[in-house]
Formats: sequence, structure tokens, C-alpha cells
Amino acid sequence: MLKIHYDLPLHRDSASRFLPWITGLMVFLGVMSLAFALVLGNAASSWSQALGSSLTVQILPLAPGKPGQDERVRQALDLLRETPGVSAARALPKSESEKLVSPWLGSNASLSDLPLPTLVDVRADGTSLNVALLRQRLDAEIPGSVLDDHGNWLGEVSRAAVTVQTLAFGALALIALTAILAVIFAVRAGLQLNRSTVELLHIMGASDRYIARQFQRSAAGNASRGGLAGLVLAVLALFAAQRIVGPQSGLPIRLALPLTDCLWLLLVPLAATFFAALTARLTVLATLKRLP
Amino acid sequence: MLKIHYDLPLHRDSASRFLPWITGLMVFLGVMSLAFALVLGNAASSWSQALGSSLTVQILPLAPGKPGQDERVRQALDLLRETPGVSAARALPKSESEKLVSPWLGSNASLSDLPLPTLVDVRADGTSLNVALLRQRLDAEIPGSVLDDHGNWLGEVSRAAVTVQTLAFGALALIALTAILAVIFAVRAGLQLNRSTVELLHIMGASDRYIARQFQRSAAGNASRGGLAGLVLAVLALFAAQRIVGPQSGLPIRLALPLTDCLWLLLVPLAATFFAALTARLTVLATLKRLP
Amino acid sequence: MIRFDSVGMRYGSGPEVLRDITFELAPGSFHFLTGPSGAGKSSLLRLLYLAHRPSRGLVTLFDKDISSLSRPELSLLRRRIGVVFQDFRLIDHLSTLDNVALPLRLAGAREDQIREHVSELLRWVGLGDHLEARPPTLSGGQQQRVAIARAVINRPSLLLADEPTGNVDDRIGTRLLHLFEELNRLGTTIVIATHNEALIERFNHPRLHLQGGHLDRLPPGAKPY
Amino acid sequence: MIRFDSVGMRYGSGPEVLRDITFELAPGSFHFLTGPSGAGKSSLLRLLYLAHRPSRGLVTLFDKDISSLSRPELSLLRRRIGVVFQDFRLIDHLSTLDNVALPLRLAGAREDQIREHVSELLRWVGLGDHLEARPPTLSGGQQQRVAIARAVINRPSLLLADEPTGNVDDRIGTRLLHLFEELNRLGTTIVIATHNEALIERFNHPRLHLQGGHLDRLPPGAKPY
Ligand SMILES: Nc1ncnc2c1ncn2[C@@H]1O[C@H](COP(=O)(O)OP(=O)(O)OP(=O)(O)O)[C@@H](O)[C@H]1O
Ligand SMILES: Nc1ncnc2c1ncn2[C@@H]1O[C@H](COP(=O)(O)OP(=O)(O)OP(=O)(O)O)[C@@H](O)[C@H]1O
Ligand SMILES: [Mg+2]
Ligand SMILES: [Mg+2]
Repeated sequence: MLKIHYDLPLHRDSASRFLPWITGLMVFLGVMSLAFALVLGNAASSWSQALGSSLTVQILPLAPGKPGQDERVRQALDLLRETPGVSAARALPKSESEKLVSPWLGSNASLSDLPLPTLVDVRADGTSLNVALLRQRLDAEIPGSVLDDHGNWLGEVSRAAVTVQTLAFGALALIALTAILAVIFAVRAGLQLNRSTVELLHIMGASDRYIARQFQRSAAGNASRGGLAGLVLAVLALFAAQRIVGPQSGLPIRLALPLTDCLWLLLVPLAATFFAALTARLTVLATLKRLP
Repeated sequence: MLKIHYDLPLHRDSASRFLPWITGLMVFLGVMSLAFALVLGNAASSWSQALGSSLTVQILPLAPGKPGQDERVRQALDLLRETPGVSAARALPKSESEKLVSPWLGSNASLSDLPLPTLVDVRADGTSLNVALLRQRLDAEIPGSVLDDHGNWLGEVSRAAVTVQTLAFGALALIALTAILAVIFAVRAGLQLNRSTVELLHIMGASDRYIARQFQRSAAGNASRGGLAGLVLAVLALFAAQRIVGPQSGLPIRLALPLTDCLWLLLVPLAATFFAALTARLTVLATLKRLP
Repeated sequence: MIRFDSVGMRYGSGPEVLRDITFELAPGSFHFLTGPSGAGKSSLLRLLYLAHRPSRGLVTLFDKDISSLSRPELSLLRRRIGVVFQDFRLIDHLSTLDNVALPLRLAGAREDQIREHVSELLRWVGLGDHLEARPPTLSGGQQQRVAIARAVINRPSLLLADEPTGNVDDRIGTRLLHLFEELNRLGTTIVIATHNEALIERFNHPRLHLQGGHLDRLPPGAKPY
Repeated sequence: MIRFDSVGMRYGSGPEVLRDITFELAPGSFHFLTGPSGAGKSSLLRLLYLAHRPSRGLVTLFDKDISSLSRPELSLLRRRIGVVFQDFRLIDHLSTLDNVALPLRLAGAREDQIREHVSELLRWVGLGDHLEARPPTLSGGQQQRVAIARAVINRPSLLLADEPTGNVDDRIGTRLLHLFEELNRLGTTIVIATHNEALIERFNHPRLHLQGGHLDRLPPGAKPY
């Protein structure tokens, strides 16, 4: 626990009993929503990586006399590799094409006689690939090419993940803002009751900085105690959530957070303490400014 | 605005200035998180509807002498229709099969000569279909049938949506709980300052119920004013969010809520007011119980 | 009217502040309550206005054993008692008028009568110009007079005043004691805790003297030491 | 030491409470401040302990025009002034000892000296048994004595007391005034606002009398009316 030195034992007044509770609740909220946003963020980026990778371009065999198959495959590979958002493009060997077509025709058809299309596997990174534009260019430049984006799921799902992530971070920002406002109001309400003490210390000749420091320390102490409790509570709640929506439930979202993300969570109580202290300081100084 | 009749103008004390702010913030939080959870819920269920619908069963042509194609299609349809989670199953006419296969072979192949598979379109509702079990049964009972669940995206995405929904509702429950706790603490802190007034009224011969009613009304008035402000703020914020993540952004999540869901949002300030009044009542009665 | 039978009182688990107090006050009587600072005058008054329970002994008020009364009965009893607290206990955010009107509101009086009645009394105690002022903007003596006005506004059967003239000069103090005597003539039983020997001498009433936790009755004019 | 030059004072935009006050007090002098309730005694003291600015006129304190001083200089000046407030203004959640120690802590005294010094003074005013009590558990007179102890603990150059004997009996009142006279002999300038004519008579000091917003100086023993 944080041990703070007090010149005056101001931290024992009744207003102080309220601040740790509100701070604790708000830190709990802040940590929970931050963890939630980080989990969704991680899930969204792993989805879009997994999904955004699998487009296929088919180069169909054309009637004799038109540009040869190999020629057009090379053109397509060149075009794909210079398209922004494409991380890799690779023509599949003929055996893979045969394997892919076989179910459509039954295993009894003699495949080697048929003019099979060549398949090009395209790996895209995330959502930066503009599929519609790529399709246009392929249609225009390489006759007989067909872009298959697998029912468009990849783009849609990864965009959805990004939207969820955006919403989650938006909600987090609002919750964090609200939590900090609540702490600020709690500190201000507490100081309102201590207004007479502020005035008394002023009349007794304490300097503005001394008075502000007393109340600031008291607020920081109360907020940090509440914040710590809120953090502990939130961590426990996160573990509980992990048990419920854990990997054994087979869901694609993992609640485990990497260590760096956990460090972000530590910031929440620190921010609460900082804002509590800052609010106390500014409120006291504003009260004092009105005194002669 | 709610107009409440006060016997005593208790609502004008300094503690009352704090309660509307905290309630406003907490109602804002509650409404935002509820709206967020409802939007995700709607999105998740529409995704799983859209996605869960599109399975395909291919009935491949078998070597002559084996059970006929039409026979096996009928068997497959029967099996599918009695599978729980399947809402419809329909065999596609031959022309559609040809259209589907043509890109694989080029338009120059004479398709009518080839033994084409018959496609059965399966509509599943949501996530209740057990795809693995269905595949097992099809393999066992109908030779030459292939279940295509389109790369398994449907199940995974809709399960992901459900997970997101679960997490969102869990987060909502925590936020709502925290918000109500914060309102309760604010009311208690306010009454702590009014302890001397409670005692005074008691000594003057006011009955417990009268005193409780005064403070309860005062708390309800303050909380409802704050709650209304919070609700208005939240609605404005939701409209702003709609502009940012609106339909024109092409994202699969629609922020618009059906009217019934909007009514749920109205419950948040009502709940805050209710809990504020209840807390005031119980706190005052507890204080009075300790007086002779 | 009031009877104490070997009453003791303590705060929490502290020592006994009052020990073995036995006395009886007739209805319509007028007593001063004296004693050194910390002797227990305010504590004795707290027993009388039912804000504290005796730790032992029997307290009889309005001919009723108060330990046998239900909460609603106690409430009704309390409404017949007017109290001037040593520290005033005005409600800071209510105007002077609303503060004094409190007992009338609790008794369910009509609003138009309240205003007229209250402002007349406040004029009488010299606060006619401060009807809408909040207590924190009043001088010490003005606050004390508001507290007195609140205690007498609904003609209580029993008036208990704790140091009611500590913050006013002798002229106003005399005026306030005349107000109490007027009430007394109309039937109110009065007990006034005070340090002001000059007032005690001027108004010739019997005295209850507290010292070392014990109570002595002194006839009018007698000195305790 | 103290000089007022046609000083006026009002609260907010209200009427002038003090009008055209002009007087001068020599260092080491001892004055009573009297006047009817609401005359402005506490307001005048508020000007003296720098809690309120005059709306007009010139206030000189410790030979300095206070309107010309910076905030840090005003702070240093305030530490040389001891104040007994009419409503005590003790900090409820601090013990008696911590309340009285406040001026010493602000002056940066050593903790071990503080405890010894403070408990000695509290014993002297009769509160040796209540060192660790919180103000709300003290009687009215006990609280007043704590307030007085806090005002004198660090031997201020100027002592301002507002009705310091309103809640104590004459014996303790006399003892407290002897304490003030002792301080005065050591060089402290003293102004005591009071309604207690008996004390004013017993202690023969000049008097400042406020009435209708104006101030009159009266020699020792003289009556204002
Ligand atoms: N709430 C309380 N808790 C604990 N002790 C208390 C409380 N109130 C009073 N006391 C103690 O009880 C004793 C008597 O207090 P009381 O207020 O009755 O004295 P008093 O005769 O009214 O004195 P004064 O003339 O100074 O007002 C004192 O020693 C005081 O410290
Ligand atoms: N904070 C304030 N705001 C507005 N008016 C005030 C304030 N304090 C005092 N007054 C008014 O100023 C006048 C003088 O008040 P002050 O407290 O100086 O009187 P006083 O001489 O100390 O009286 P008392 O002997 O009753 O304490 C009164 O009419 C009072 O109502
Ligand atoms: Mg007392
Ligand atoms: Mg005064």
C-alpha cells in the first residue's frame, strides 16, 4: 500500500470515506472496459489476419489463338504483387487445381484431358486491400481471370471486427472520461465540506501551496487506496470471465492479455490518483483565490 | 421535467448539488453501455442469420450401378429436413449447377456431356446446427455427398458474434452494477452531511416515515434531474456515434436501435432514480433507528 | 410534569456524566439550570428532550414513563417540547423564515398562517429585516434569536433552553427572558441552562444546580457556593 | 499597530455594515469591543484578521498598509494574529490536541515540543482530561476553551477574541481574562468583543463601542448609554 506523509491528519474526515469507494468503483469500471477493448482489439486483428489472407485468382483457359495460359499467369502475378495490400501471390501447381476441381466432376472424370484453370493464391494483409478495384484491374488487363474473394466474407468479417474494435475503444474512452469526471466530482464534493477548514487554515496564515498540498495528498491517498482495491477487484473479475469464456469453451476470442496490455491496466488507478490529486489542488487553489 | 412536491426545501443543500452530477454521469454510462450491448446483440443475431443460412451439399454423380442420383438427392433432402437447426433445404436445378461449374472449366467445355453434381442449398438458423454431426451422418448415409460449409466461416463468425454479445452484456451488467453502486454511495455521502438535519427533525417530533419521505423525495428529485440530463447526453452521443459508424461507412454493424430497445434505455434513469430514493430511505431509517 | 428517579447517564462506554439524579418539576414551573462548564447541563437537557436515553433510573415526562412509550408516542411527545440548542442547530440552507417555520410545518399548519405568524415573531425578536437571510449570514446573536424563535413558535408545553443568551447583550437577554416568562404565564414549563448570574439574579426563579454529577435544588436568590 | 482610516465594509452587494470607521490602537494595548447584537463587532474583527477586505478606506496593521501586501506577506502577517472565533471553528475530526497544535504545525515546530506545550496549556484551561477527545464530544464551554487555547498557543502579536466567554461561567471567564492579561503583559495587543458587562467592569480596559455602523472610543469604566 502507498504510504503518504501527512502534515495534518486531514485524511480522516468523513468526506474522505466516500472518495475511496467512488474511485474504487470507477477504477474497476475503467480496468474492465480497457481489458474488454484490448481483448476485442486483439481478437479483431487476429481475425483479419486469418481472414484477409485467402483470395484466389483463377486464370481460365482461353480458346486457342488467344494469349497463352502461362503468359497470362505471369501478368496476373506481376499485377497482384504491385497491388497495395497484397502481401504475397503464388500460382498453384496443376495437381492442386485438379484436386480442387475433382469434387465437382466426380473422381471418375479424366481430368488430364480437360483444360483446367490455373489458380493463384493471394495473401492480403488485413483490410487495406481494395478488392473491388483489384477485380476491375484484373478484368481489364487479364482476359479470362476471375477473382474469388470467397463470398466476400474476409473483408466483411474483418471490417466487422475493426468496427467492433472501434466501438469498444469509443466506449472505453467514454467510460474512462466518465470515470474520471466521477472522481473529479467526488473530490470536489468532499472539498466542499472542507471549505471551512480551507478558510481556517488560510486565516491562520498557512500559504496557499501548503494548504493545497495537504488536500492534494489526502485526495491522492484516498484515491490510490480506492484505486488499488478497484484494480484488484477488476483483475479478479477478469479471471472469472476468463473461466467462463475461456479457451475450453471453443470460442474464437481469447481473454488472455499479453503482458504489455496488462501494464496498460495499471495505468487506470494511476490516472485516477493523478486526477484526484490534481482536482483537489485546483479546487483548493480556486477556493483560496476568492479569499483576500 | 419531473416536478416533485417538497414539504421541506431539503433539496437545496450543498450535498444535493453533487448527486445530480454523479447520477447524470452514471446514467450516461449505463445508457451508452446498454445501447452498445443491444447494437452488438442485434448485429450478432443478424450476422448469424445471414451466415448460418448458406451451407451447400453436393451430391456427386457415382459410377453406373450405384444408387441413382435423384434417389440420393431425395434421401439427402429428407435427412436434412429432419436435422435440428436446418430451416430449409432445396435442390438446385441443373442450370444452376452448370453456372457454378462453368468458371472452373471455361465456357468452351460442353457441359451437358459431363456428369455434374446436384447442389442442395441448406438454410440453417443461427448457431443451433451441429455441422460436424451433420457431416458425419451425410457421409455415413448418402455415399458421394459432400457438405460444404464455406470454409467453416459461418459457424465461427456467428459464434464470435455471440461471444462478443455475451461479453458486451457481461460488461453492461458490471457497468450497471457499478453505476448503481456509485449512485448509492453518492446518496449515502450526501445524507452523511445531513445527519444533523435528520437528528434535528427527529428531536422536533417528526415521525420516521415523514423524515424518510423528505429525504427520499429530495434524492429522487436530484437523481431524476441528473438522470434525465445523462439520458439526453447519451442519446446525443449515440447519434454522434451513428454519424461516425453509420450505414454510409459500409460497415456491417447498424447502430440504429428498434423502438423496443430504445424503451430499455429509458429504464436506466428510472432505475437510477429508484435506487437513489431507496438508498435515501434506507439510510435515513437506519440513522433514525439508532436514535432513541 | 417532569420526574427523575435516580437517573444516571453516560456517553457510550465513558464515565457517568450524571449520577443518581432525583428531582421533580411541577407543571408551569420556571427553573434555571446552572453548574460549571462540563458539569452535565446540556446532557441533562438531552435527557429531557428525549435525544438520549438514561443509562439507569426512571424518567417521567408529561406523567408518562418514557421507557414504556412506543416510537410514534415519543414523536407526539417531542412535538410538545421546544428546544434552544447551545449550538443553535439551524439548517444552513433554509431561510430564517423556513427555519422558524419548521415546527409548524411538522404540525401540519397552513402555509398562509405560517408566514404571518413566523414573521411577526421574528419582528418581535428584532429580526424583521432578516426574514430571507440564511443563518451563515447572520451574526452570532441573530442566529441565537432565530433558534429561540423556532423553539417557542408553536407554544410548547415544555421549553428547554441551553445557554440562550450567551451571544446577546443584556438588553436583548432581558427581552428574551420576558418572552419566556410570558410563555410561562400561559402554562409552559420552562428550564433554562445558563451561566449568566446577572440574569439569574434579575429574574427570581428557583435553580437546579449541577456539580460533580449531582443535582441540588436551590430556592430563588440562593447562591450555590 | 492598528490604524483604520474612514474604513467601510459590506458583504457582497448588501448595505454597509461598517461606515467610516477611524481609530488607532497602540501596540500592547488591551481593548474591549462592544455594541448591540448585529452592530458589526465580528465584521470589524474579520477586517482585523484579514478574512475580509474593506470596501473603502485604509487599514494599517503592524505598520503596513495591508492593501499593498503580497499574498505571501499577508500569510506571514496572519501567523502573528491569534483568533478566537465566535463559533469556535474547531476541526471536528481532529483531537483537541491536534486542533490546538495547528498554529504550531503551521509554524513548523518540532513534534515533541508541540505535544508537551499543548498539553500543558490545555491542562491550564481545565481540559487536561480531554486531550484526545473530538470537539463534538465536548461541552460548549469546553469547546470554547479549546478555541482560546488554539488562539494563544504560539503567543501571537495580536489577539482577537470574539465573545470568548459566552459559554463559560464567571469563574472560568475570569481565569481566561487573566490569561489574556498575562499575554498582554508580554506584549500582545488584545481586542475582545464581548457582551459581558460584568467582565468589562471587573477588568478595567478602554472600550470600543460600535453602534449604527460607527465606532466610539470610551475610556475604562465608562458606559456607552
Ligand atoms: N457526545 C458526547 N460524547 C461523549 N462525551 C460527551 C458528549 N457530550 C458531552 N460529553 C461530555 O460530558 C460532559 C458534560 O457535558 P455537557 O455538555 O453536558 O456539559 P455542560 O454542563 O453543558 O457544559 P457547558 O456549560 O460547557 O455547556 C463533558 O465532560 C463532555 O466532555
Ligand atoms: N457573511 C455575511 N453575509 C451577509 N451579511 C452578514 C454576514 N455576516 C454578518 N452579516 C450581517 O452583518 C451585520 C453585522 O454582523 P456581525 O456578525 O458583525 O455582528 P456582531 O456585532 O458580531 O453581532 P453579535 O453580537 O450578534 O455577534 C448583521 O446584520 C449580519 O446580518
Ligand atoms: Mg452545555
Ligand atoms: Mg458577532
